[in-house]
Amino acid sequence: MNEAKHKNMVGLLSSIFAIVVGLLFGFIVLLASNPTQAVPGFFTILTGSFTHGLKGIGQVFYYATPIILTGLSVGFAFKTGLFNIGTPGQFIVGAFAAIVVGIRGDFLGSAQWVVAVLASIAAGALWGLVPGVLNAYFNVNVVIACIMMNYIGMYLINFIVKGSKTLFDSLRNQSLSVDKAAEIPKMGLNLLFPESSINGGFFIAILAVVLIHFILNKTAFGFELKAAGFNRDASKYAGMNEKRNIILSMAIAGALAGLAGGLLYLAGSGKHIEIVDVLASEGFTGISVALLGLSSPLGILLAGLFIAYITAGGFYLQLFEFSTEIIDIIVAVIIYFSAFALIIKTFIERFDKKRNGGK
Amino acid sequence: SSNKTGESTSDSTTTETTDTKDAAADTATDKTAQGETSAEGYEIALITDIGTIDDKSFNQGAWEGVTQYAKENNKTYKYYQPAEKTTDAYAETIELAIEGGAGIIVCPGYLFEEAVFNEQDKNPDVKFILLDGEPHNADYSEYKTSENTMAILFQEDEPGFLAGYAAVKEGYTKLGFMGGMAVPAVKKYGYGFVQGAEYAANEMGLSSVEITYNYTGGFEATPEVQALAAAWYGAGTEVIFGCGGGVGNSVMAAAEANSKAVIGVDVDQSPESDTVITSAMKKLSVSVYDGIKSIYDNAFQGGKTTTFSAANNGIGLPMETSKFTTFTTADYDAIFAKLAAGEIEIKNDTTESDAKTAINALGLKIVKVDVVE
Amino acid sequence: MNVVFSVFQQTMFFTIPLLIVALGGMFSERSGIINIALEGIMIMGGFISILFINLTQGVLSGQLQLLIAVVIACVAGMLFSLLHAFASINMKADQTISGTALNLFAPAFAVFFARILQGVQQIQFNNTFRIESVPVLGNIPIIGDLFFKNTYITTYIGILILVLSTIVLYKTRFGLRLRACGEHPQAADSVGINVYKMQYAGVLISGAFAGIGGLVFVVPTSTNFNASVAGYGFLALAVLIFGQWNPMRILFASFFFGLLKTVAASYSGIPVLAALGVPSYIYKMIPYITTLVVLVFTSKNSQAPRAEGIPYDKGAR
Amino acid sequence: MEYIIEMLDITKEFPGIIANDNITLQIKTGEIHALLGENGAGKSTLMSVLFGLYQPEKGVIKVKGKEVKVNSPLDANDLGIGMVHQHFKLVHNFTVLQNIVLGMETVKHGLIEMKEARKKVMTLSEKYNLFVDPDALISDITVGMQQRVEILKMLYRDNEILIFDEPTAVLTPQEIDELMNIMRNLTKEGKSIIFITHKLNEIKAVADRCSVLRRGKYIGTVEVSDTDKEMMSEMMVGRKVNLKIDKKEVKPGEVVLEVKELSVKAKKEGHTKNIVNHVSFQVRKGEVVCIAGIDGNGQSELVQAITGISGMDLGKILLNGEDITKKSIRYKNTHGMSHIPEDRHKHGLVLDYTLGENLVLQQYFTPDFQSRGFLKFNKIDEYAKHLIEKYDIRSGQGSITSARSMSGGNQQKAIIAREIDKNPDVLIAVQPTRGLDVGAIEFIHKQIMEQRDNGKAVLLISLELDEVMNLSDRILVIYEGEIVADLDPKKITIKELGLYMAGSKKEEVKHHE
Ligand SMILES: Nc1ncnc2c1ncn2[C@@H]1O[C@H](COP(=O)(O)OP(=O)(O)OP(=O)(O)O)[C@@H](O)[C@H]1O
Ligand SMILES: Nc1ncnc2c1ncn2[C@@H]1O[C@H](COP(=O)(O)OP(=O)(O)OP(=O)(O)O)[C@@H](O)[C@H]1O
Ligand SMILES: [Mg+2]
Ligand SMILES: [Mg+2]
Repeated sequence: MNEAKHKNMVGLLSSIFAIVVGLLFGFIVLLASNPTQAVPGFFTILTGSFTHGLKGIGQVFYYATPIILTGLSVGFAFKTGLFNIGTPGQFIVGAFAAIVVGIRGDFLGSAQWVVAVLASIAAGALWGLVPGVLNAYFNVNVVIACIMMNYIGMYLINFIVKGSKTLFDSLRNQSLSVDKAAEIPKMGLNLLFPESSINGGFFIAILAVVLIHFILNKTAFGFELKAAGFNRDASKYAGMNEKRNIILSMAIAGALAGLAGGLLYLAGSGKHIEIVDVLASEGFTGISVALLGLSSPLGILLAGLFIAYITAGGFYLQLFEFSTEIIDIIVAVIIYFSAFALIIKTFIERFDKKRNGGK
Repeated sequence: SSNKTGESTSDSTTTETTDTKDAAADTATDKTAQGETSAEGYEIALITDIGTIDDKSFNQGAWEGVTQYAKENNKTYKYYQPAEKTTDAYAETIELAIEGGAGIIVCPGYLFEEAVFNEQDKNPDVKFILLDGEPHNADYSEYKTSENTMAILFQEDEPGFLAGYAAVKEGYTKLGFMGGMAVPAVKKYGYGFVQGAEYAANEMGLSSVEITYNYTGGFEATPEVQALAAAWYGAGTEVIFGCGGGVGNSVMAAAEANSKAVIGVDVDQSPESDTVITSAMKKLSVSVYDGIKSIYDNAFQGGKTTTFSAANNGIGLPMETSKFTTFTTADYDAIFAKLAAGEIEIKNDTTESDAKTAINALGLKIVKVDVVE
Repeated sequence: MNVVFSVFQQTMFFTIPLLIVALGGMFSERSGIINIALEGIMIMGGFISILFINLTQGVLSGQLQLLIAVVIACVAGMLFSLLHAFASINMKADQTISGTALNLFAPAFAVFFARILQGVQQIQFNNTFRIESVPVLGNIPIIGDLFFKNTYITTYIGILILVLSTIVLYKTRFGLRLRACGEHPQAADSVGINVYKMQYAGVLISGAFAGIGGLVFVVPTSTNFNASVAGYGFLALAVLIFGQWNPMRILFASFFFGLLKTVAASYSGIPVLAALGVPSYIYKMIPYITTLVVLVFTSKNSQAPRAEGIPYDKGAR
Repeated sequence: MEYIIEMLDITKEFPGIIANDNITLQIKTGEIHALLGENGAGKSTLMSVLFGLYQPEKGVIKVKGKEVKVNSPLDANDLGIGMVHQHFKLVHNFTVLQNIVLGMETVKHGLIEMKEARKKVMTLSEKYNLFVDPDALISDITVGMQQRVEILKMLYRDNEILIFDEPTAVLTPQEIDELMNIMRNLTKEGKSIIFITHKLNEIKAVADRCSVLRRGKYIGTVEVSDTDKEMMSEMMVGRKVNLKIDKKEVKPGEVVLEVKELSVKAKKEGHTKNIVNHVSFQVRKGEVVCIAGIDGNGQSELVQAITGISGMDLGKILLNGEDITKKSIRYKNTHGMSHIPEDRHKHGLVLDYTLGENLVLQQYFTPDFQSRGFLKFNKIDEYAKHLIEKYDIRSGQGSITSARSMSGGNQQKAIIAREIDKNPDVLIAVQPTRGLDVGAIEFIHKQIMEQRDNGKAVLLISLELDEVMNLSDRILVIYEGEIVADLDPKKITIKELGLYMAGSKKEEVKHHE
């Protein structure tokens, strides 16, 4: 078997293995906590959003949109050798930039949403850029710089929003709603998936997946970034500008997470920036998505959809006597077992051997 | 309550003497806290908002009301959590509850205003009880409470007023107000609190009362809140009104460490810590209980907004568990009667977002409020 | 002076959990295994031990109860960290994967089982552990006020852990071998050291300490546990890196962070600072910004264990 | 009992390869037994089996006639077997003493007790003439000293059977001589030694007998005194090998590379002496200039400064007359400079990239392989195939093999192919044949000479004196960061060169203007 193909095969099989184990584990927990409802409950997890027709499916796409992007952010950085744990910060900063344009940019007319989306990308990029610069020029550990930037971002945004009369809804302790023109157009998706919150943001996320796929796998730029990810010294030796690459990688990763924030807060589903000192969970979910998707853009797309799907299933699970945290448990178990690629690899090798031996 | 788990967790609930007692204890004993099974689903549903079912605030109070009524009358009931904090998600959850068989849906918190506005007419057969808000559309241009919806508001400034009044009457002159997020309910508590203190100081002819005033920005118990409270106590504050879910727990932790006093909020919090001298209560669970009852009794007050205040005995301090030495029940009854009769005017406009400006607008003379931002 | 004392005492409440957890992380990373699951392990340790305190309320109280809780938190953290050890060591998995999984699992598990056990997710506890003033020692001027008043036994456990950690790491056979595994596992293997065993030990110690850290974090600062340690596990990770994997520097880093956090949280009770009128959000951001600035000047030579994060494979060349 | 160690019919497989195929090896008590074989022949694997690092699929190990199970290095140690590994197994931030006692620490009251260990180490060090500073950090000492630490590690464990896996690959001639003496001393003490090396004259110098492996198979054992080098190398590769280089006369042309007053300051605190101190030299077209010196005298830093991998503090670098001091690595790469790096895994290759990708590592952005930002994969593949054929780079799957899975020799060939095929004006080659077998060395030497003969400039940095003497037209000796001699290889002996390198001889270096 071709080596690259072999690797993909192992990856895919271990993801499937992990998902099966995770779901099985979930089922056992359901059985243990409420045997009578375990079977229909489990069935609801598996089919939840499909039983709610097109609306259910639309919701899956809607929930998947931001986590695909934060996953892409983490995964892209992974591919270039950086652990971007700064997605929560980049996400909220992106969201902030989007709502600023969304609230104050009424003069932009019908271009308002486009500018707002672009603003979120720029703000996220800026937030990713900082750890990049600190790492490239001062050797500051990316993980710790990202953690610090998360908190700085969260406090800063809360500070600004709360202090601004034009952004803050003091009756609700959250940001004001964005203008109608700043909401991302439905792009026909509302006809396809009536009553769901899905909107054009999903297309933008897909576009980002395709774009990152091309950058990583088809371009000279991606070639450089990946080289740096695998071996920083060798990339430097080969004349690649490693400092520039680190900074660009983090900026792009930040831009993706920022975009995630922008798309969610411009979705027109009634999401607002709450003035609470808590890091954005969508950012952390991105790590899970990236890991399950093996950091490859296509894998991340599928992983994002899967996690959104099963999370939706968990929502419908409330029709039974279970609390929705079971889904987090299942996802955690899936991520955990996705780390067991070794077993799968040995298994495949043994299988290959047998087959070859049989010939 | 004789159940084993009920006893072990009972500190938070069983010593309560208010009418929420049984319901609260049941919350703790019910295996899944999700209500009882029935073939047709669950008749009474509650949708949680930001916090969880044990947020020591709207969700919990409302849930206690639901549980109590359902248990007493053998109804099925259940709560649902939205997938995220958006209007769409609230609406989706309401629809899920309806799918789950709900005929009555309790929505605790102003965040549901839009969702209920949209859903009430879509589902005319379902009754909605909206707490702390009135249904309106996204840009506030249209308010509408349909016939199947009952909106309940609370006059939080009144229990806040009583707490501030009692504290100063008790002899405290250095007070603290520590709110959670600066949402209207919290603000009203705070405004009432400082005005109550002013009222008492005025009565007593005091020359100065100091209040340190802050919104922590969240409803969680955090070390930061505990540190802040400890610092206030360290700087001389004698009693802090811990006004916002988990915030109170951190304040209590600090009070215990400094042997100082705490005023609880929403429900009687005296079981949670010996430092709680009294609590500014609004009878959330009673309001929900009564609302549900009225539906089953065919006496539903749909299409209207009901306000719970001193006038209808919807707020108050739990004098039975309060640890006052100077401030007597007679004092309390007197001031309560005045409030109920509308003899005291409390300013409670929450539209101003800047805390300093808002407090200045209250026109205090004796009480000096130090707003910490 | 009172302000100084109370700020210092308060600083300890922030410092000690960070210190303990970061020291735990140090053992893991020094053995070659990155442990980003500290947050999750703290939650697990906090959950199980607070649950214990809750269930034994009325039967037990005071220091004995707290000490048993510490042991329970320690064991819970160790057991939970076994999962990370198994994935990283036996399965040679990417260590961020199982770390992330554990971080995700712990709060979900805590909520799920708290609900099953008691209906609600928050676990109440009565704090009967505070020591007003340590007998005799508390009366020493200044020192007594700083270290022996308004304190918890866990503070001393934290200091003890620091001292023991330093000795174990630098003065014992175990420490020497552990460090060798984190720097050059092949070298350790070639002199007959069982690298897998040492790495298990490292991860388990990190689990034990993080578990204790979860409890220590919650006890002084709240009266209930809500399946969260507010990101302190991640901060401990930052403290570990900031402290360059060295116990004394970790102490310094956690104290630095603890102090800044305390000042940020309580500046309004500190007259000098309160008078400045700087908005609280600025104070909230200061610890994080300062850390970044300090790191800019101190990061040139990283002391990270060389082999950390690379699964050790006996057969690899 | 004649044999102290017997390894009988040992078979060890790795996925896809039988590293040891039914090998038998017998070591007599008190002898130095050489183990010879090409790269990848299975020498290290066999020794790892003996040392307990690998478990063989088949075979028996006997020590002093008794069958034993060696499940771990601990068992090996109990049996008196010690090993100096090909890649040193030392912890860089431990002291010499800590490294020696690691795994055998004495403990008192739970704490490590170093006093006695120190005494024992000092005694051993005196007895065998193995000077070390017990408190120096490994990262601060030279490779030669590190090797002494490895030997002391074995002696400290009172091992009787000592395995040296390619100990000389990283040593200077003087150090090699020293090591040979030490080995002889050790056998005098009754110890038995297994000695792995690719250098036949070393075998001639010290070994009593020699066993040869080829492609995992045992070929035979010979008495060294009865055999000559040619025969041994034929046994090893299965064909005749030409070890002599025929060097044509080439007249050096104009200056290609000029280094002026280059200095690199010491990085560590407390050190004041420059690592590279005011170094100046020129390399002309058609000449191979070699910088010879004992490892750690600044040659690595000098090259890294010239190529731009790490910084310099003073001085100027000119390439074809153009000042490139401040230019980027990319600029140098694309303006006539090629660089075969010292560490092929750290700098030379992206091991997770394919062979093809590695072959265009410095050219992927050129119009040949890229247009509008997109890579032309078919062009890359074509080019890779061309190089693979031209330079005989062997790998499992051709251009799509991941570099990681290739053998060391072939990895090195890939780097050389890449660097030479760029057709550089100056080729800077740092230890291009380190750790390679004679076949691979022969090939690489041929490539380097071809460059010179084609009128290119070559700057060679090597620790191998044979290589230095054979290849270079001019030898610059570097000692403590300074060029201390500019020599003509035809006019000096290896011995003399060694003296310069050791710093005991110096000449005024005049610049060729
Ligand atoms: N851990 C391993 N996994 C897979 N293959 C291995 C492993 N170790 C060695 N090999 C393979 O086994 C063969 C023998 O390798 P070994 O290191 O013993 O060779 P050697 O004779 O010591 O070579 P050198 O002269 O390069 O040191 C080689 O083909 C090598 O690639
Ligand atoms: N660790 C490994 N895993 C998989 N395959 C390997 C590994 N090491 C070596 N190989 C494969 O085994 C084959 C033989 O490798 P080996 O090291 O024996 O090369 P060699 O023929 O000795 O060449 P050289 O003289 O360049 O060292 C190579 O084709 C290589 O691709
Ligand atoms: Mg080889
Ligand atoms: Mg070898």
